[in-house]
Amino acid sequence: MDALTSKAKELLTAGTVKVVIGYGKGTGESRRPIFVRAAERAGELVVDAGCVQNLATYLTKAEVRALGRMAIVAVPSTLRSMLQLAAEKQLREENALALAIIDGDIRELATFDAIEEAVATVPDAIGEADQKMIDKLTAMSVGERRAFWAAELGRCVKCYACRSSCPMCYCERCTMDCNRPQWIPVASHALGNLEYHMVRAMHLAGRCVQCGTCGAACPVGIPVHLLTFFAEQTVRRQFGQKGGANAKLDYAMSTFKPDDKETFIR
Amino acid sequence: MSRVGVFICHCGENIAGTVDVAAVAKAAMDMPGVVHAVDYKYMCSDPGQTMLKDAIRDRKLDGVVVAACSPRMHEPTFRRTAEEGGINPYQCEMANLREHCSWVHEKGEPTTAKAVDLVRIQVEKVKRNHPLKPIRVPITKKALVLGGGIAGIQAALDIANTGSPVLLVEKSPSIGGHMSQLSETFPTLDCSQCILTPRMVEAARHPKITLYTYSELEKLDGFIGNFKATIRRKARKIDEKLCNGCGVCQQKCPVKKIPDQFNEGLSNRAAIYVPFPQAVPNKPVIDLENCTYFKTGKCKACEKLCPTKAIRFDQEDQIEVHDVGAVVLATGFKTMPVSHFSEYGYGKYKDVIDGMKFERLASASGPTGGAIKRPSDGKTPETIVFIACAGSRDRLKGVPYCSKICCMYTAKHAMLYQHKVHGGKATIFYMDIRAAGKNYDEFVRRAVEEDGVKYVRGRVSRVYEDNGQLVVRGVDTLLGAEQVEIRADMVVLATAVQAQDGAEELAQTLHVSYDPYKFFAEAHPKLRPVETNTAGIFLAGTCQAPRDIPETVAQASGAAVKVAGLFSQPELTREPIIAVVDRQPPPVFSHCVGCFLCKSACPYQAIEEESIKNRNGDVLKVVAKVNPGLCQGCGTCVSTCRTKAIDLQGFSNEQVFAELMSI
Amino acid sequence: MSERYILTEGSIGTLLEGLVSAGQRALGPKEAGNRIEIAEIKTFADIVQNGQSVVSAKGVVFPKVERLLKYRFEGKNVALDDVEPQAQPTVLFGLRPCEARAFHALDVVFNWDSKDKFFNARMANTTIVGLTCTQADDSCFCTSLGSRPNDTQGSDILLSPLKAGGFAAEVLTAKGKALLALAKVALAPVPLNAALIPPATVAPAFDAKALQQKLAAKFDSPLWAEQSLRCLGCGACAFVCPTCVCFDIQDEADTKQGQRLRAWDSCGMRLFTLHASGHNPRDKQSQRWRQRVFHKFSYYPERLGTLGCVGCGKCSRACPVDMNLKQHLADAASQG
Amino acid sequence: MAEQFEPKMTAFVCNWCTYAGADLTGTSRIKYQSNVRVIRLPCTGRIDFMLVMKAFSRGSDGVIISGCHPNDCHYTSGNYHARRRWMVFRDLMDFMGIDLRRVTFSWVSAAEGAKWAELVNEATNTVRELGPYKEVQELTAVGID
Repeated sequence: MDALTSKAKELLTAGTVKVVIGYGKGTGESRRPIFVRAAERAGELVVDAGCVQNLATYLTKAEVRALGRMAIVAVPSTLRSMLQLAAEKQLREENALALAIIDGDIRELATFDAIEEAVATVPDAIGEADQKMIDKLTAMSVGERRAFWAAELGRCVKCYACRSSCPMCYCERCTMDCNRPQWIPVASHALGNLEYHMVRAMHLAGRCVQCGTCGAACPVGIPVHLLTFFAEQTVRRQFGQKGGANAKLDYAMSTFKPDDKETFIR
Repeated sequence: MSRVGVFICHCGENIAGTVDVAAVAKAAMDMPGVVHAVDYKYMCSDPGQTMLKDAIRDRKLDGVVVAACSPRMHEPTFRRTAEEGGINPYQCEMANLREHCSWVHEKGEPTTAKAVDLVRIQVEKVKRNHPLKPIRVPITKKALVLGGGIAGIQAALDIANTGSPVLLVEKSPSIGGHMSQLSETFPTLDCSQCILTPRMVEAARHPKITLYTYSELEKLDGFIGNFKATIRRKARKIDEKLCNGCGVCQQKCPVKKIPDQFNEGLSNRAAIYVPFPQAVPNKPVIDLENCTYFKTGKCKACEKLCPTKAIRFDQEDQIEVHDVGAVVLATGFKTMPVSHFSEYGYGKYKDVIDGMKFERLASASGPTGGAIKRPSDGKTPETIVFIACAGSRDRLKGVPYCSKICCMYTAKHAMLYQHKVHGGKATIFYMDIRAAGKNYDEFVRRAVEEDGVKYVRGRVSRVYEDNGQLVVRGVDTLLGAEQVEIRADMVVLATAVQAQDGAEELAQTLHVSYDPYKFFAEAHPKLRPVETNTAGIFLAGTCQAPRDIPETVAQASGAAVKVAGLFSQPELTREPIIAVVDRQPPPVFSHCVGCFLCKSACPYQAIEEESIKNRNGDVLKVVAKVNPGLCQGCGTCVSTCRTKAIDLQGFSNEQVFAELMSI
Repeated sequence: MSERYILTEGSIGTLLEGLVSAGQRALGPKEAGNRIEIAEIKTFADIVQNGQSVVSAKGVVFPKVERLLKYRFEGKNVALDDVEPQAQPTVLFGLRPCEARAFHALDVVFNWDSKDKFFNARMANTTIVGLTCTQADDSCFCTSLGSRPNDTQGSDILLSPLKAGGFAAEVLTAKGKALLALAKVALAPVPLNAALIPPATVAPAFDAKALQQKLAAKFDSPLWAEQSLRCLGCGACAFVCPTCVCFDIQDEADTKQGQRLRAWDSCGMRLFTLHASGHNPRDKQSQRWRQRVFHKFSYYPERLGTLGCVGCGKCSRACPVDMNLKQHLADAASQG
Repeated sequence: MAEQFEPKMTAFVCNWCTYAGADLTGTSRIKYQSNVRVIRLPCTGRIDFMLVMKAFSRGSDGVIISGCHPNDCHYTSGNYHARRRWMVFRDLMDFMGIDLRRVTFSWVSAAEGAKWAELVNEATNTVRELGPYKEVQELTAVGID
């Protein structure tokens, strides 16, 4: 019986938590989120290379919250999400503890301080392929970039899988859902898609933990995560603040320095 | 469907001369929701406003667009009119056809087309306006006056005499300001201190005035009627209650060779000193840079000899926070640093001095007891040259503006010289003589006609020394631009008036705007000369622009009346242009998701947390709430809010979108 | 017994050329990166013969966004500009039989009370060439719905691969016959002894009829909450689904003009049933998941005489959290 | 010869500095091109980044955004927050293929009437050179027709 299973058993039996949010066997070889509420089912939990999705999304779901205190099997990005959610007053220590998967072994992190420590030690750079793609795009001419995104976003059907799977998209009413005024066209024509992804990227700038779950969720394979990654990176580059670093709010887009340096304001 | 009325103002020819107002009215009539559109010569005139009121009544209008001048000019006027007409004042918007259209574009079709667009934009906006109620906030009926010169003293006295308490803050050890340094004053030649000192004493004794000298404003929070002023009371290192101002300490202080600022360095003072004999309060302060004890840890002579044991070496600065309802800025001016005038030999030649030095020389309380003696050797100068506009009206090296007082005080200086030095020869180099003011020109004439002061119209190119004597080389433009050289015993520069050091920083602390020369900006050059564009902060004296004593006093009284007017209201009604976090019926309660990212975006700490509870008192949701007293309506929170739960009244998302959609 | 001809890869090529020169376009399952898309087919090689496209071919007759009308503001009046449906003559070539069947489920809705002019115009101009599946995956469950990998329903022609190469083209409708004519070559009938590559075997996971009966008693079952706990409430399933018909009507306007659009919507989304008051009759994800299941497997058969699902499994493959419909339905059917 | 293209310019300005500055342009009778339509907001802090996109998608060929110089914000720091927003949004627009030559950011104080005229003229000329911004204006039709 592996470390995670026994840990989950222990927590559930002791009643420390009411549910363990983790990964289980899915269709074929895939992994899917599961919610273990009884010690005897802890065996269904799986830890392997297939466990990449950021489950933090479930920490703010009413249905899951209703189950009681949560333990969540956490990859590094999940930990960063927990800190950002804490900073945004969406998660309290009594709500959830983390069962962090950090280089192979399982560590129980019950406080935000502990999570901050753990996060500080784990590199949070984005994947090489993604970085390459961003560099490639930034090297393009603006016209080429427009063409690239026109083609990619042309496939978007506004299913909002990206939004729904994003741990930071917990708003009960998204800008997309505002209709007085109608901020963003509901229809998934080119403008509606462009504006939707633009708003999403801006709203994640300074908050994105760079898990890439949004891109992975897209059924038609649009690399939407590159947009939030880029927005987050421009924040980090210019202001030295980043999403998911600590449980105290340090949101780049609602703070400022009088000597913020820019070159374009005349 | 709304019933909007559009009123296009000709503003005489100002708008109608460039924009086809009839065409605009016709186009407006075609806009959805518009039921009434007219053009008229002067909408702001009585008949114009009556026309507006009648239309609201007769055509049952629920919204009004006045297409005229800038809303910054007349929005309040027309909102009041709309209210008198029977609708909510905030159902009235203005389209800026003058400043933003007719005055800046050529006559023609595109300009009229723009005018139509500007009207359409406001029509679409006003259709989405909601009736708003002014916000009422209490007023702290206590004024803060910054600066203890004649302006500050006058303002403080006038406010105090209306019965409201005043906190008068002066950064130097005594009130009195520049005026206390002056000898006589034009155009009456009465002694400056003789008229000032009684005012200083009155201010100090006034039961409603609290005097904080040697103190500075650190920070100002809050808003009109409700400011919080943080003041640093610098340590004088003496106990003011015990000190009786006997002056023993000054006499006994071993350090004596410190240039005396009050006498412009023409005499010396001790390290513990009272700036001048008539100082108010008449209590010394220890100058930390020069005090032996603070430099070496030894001496303490003053402490030993003080009869009342008032010396306190361990005294610390004190920070106090005061609630005040209004602020009067009277921080005064400085004269242009003379280092500026190398070609006039300033600093090089002891006997080239500036006007303030001359004032001290001429002053009965000055280092020479009023006798005109030149600094180098104390000799009485037989010829003296005054150079007007030293820095003023000099785009290249100085300041482009006129310092306003120099013409008069230079005439006064020359006159005083002639009175004090019989047979002396005074020459004044000038550009123009600006003697506008009651009895001013007469005064200048007296200088010329009765006292024989010689006026040379021309600039001085150079002042140099020729075997121990100053030579002033200039040009006399009235004698066919011929060069003149005058050998003088003394030269006096009428240096330009400049904004006080630190004026810019202060303006930023107070959020008042300032002009390119760092003089504080009035809210309107003609109609609101003593207000700043920050409500509750007023201006008096030379911190706003160069001016003489009578004007300064008049403006100070003006500012005082503004403060008194503010304090005369039971409470303050503020524009309801503030942010609001939406509230919804259950189960939503509010679209706010409670992330509170808006909190750090708010410059006024106006965003609070509100717990929404059910009957049993358990918290269902914690959401943001805007404190209407603190919110100033900048709307920064609004554009930070992802759920669009915050909106700004008067500039709501719906209104702004409507404007955009009509472009 | 319908006619069956041999279509070689070559004759499919000429057929494709023929229909293009006849002013039609051919769309079909085509490789796009690591996905299959319904896209323009130019040559036989373009056609992917097995595996499912991510998004269904539904868009050909029911686009993700469709303009219903345009209007202009002329002074205080509104001028309507009627929009004619853009029904470009289209051949869906090599479509999976399950997708071919799906058009019927759309048809019954778009012609249920009022007749939808846009859908019908597009449908009339669409010819469907089905292609028998010889492979299937864990998400396929057509056989549980009384269908099969070589079902002819919905196709105008059904192609089935022959062991000897080429395809047996079974002509099922006049439309199909007309299309085949465009091949401009004499087509040989399929000899009776010609052997077909056997269709994929898809083991039935449940019985749709039985399920429908079960559901009647399962409205309040905890099962739905159990299954939907991980559901994120996005619309991926509905937007890739070949039978989902829900749409939203949106006006986009400024002060000069506007257009009225019909755009895909999904009952899986919270906003779908949200009232202006803030009340939401389907406030919980479990209620929305139940609605999805009941609508397709209970209300459709009851009210429209057909299932609202064809068992293609696209929803399961598209789901970011692996909501496997086949598995969840099997559980529902097997539970007491 | 074909008629010269006249761009639609939309300006979002704050009430206290740039709007007042533009008023001063008028009071000083400084002439500038009439293409611009000004939307007045209390502060640059109020300018939601999406308004810029909206302006384009609603037919603007160029957008001007202007407010108080750093330190001079009537609301003390609205313009600092705005500046950060622009620093990120501008990068993102560029990354997504929006032509930044069509967006002009500036600080125009209440005393800079001349600067406002200059700014509007320069921005308008630049955009006139670039021509209509079809790429964005026509997006509502892409994916439908």
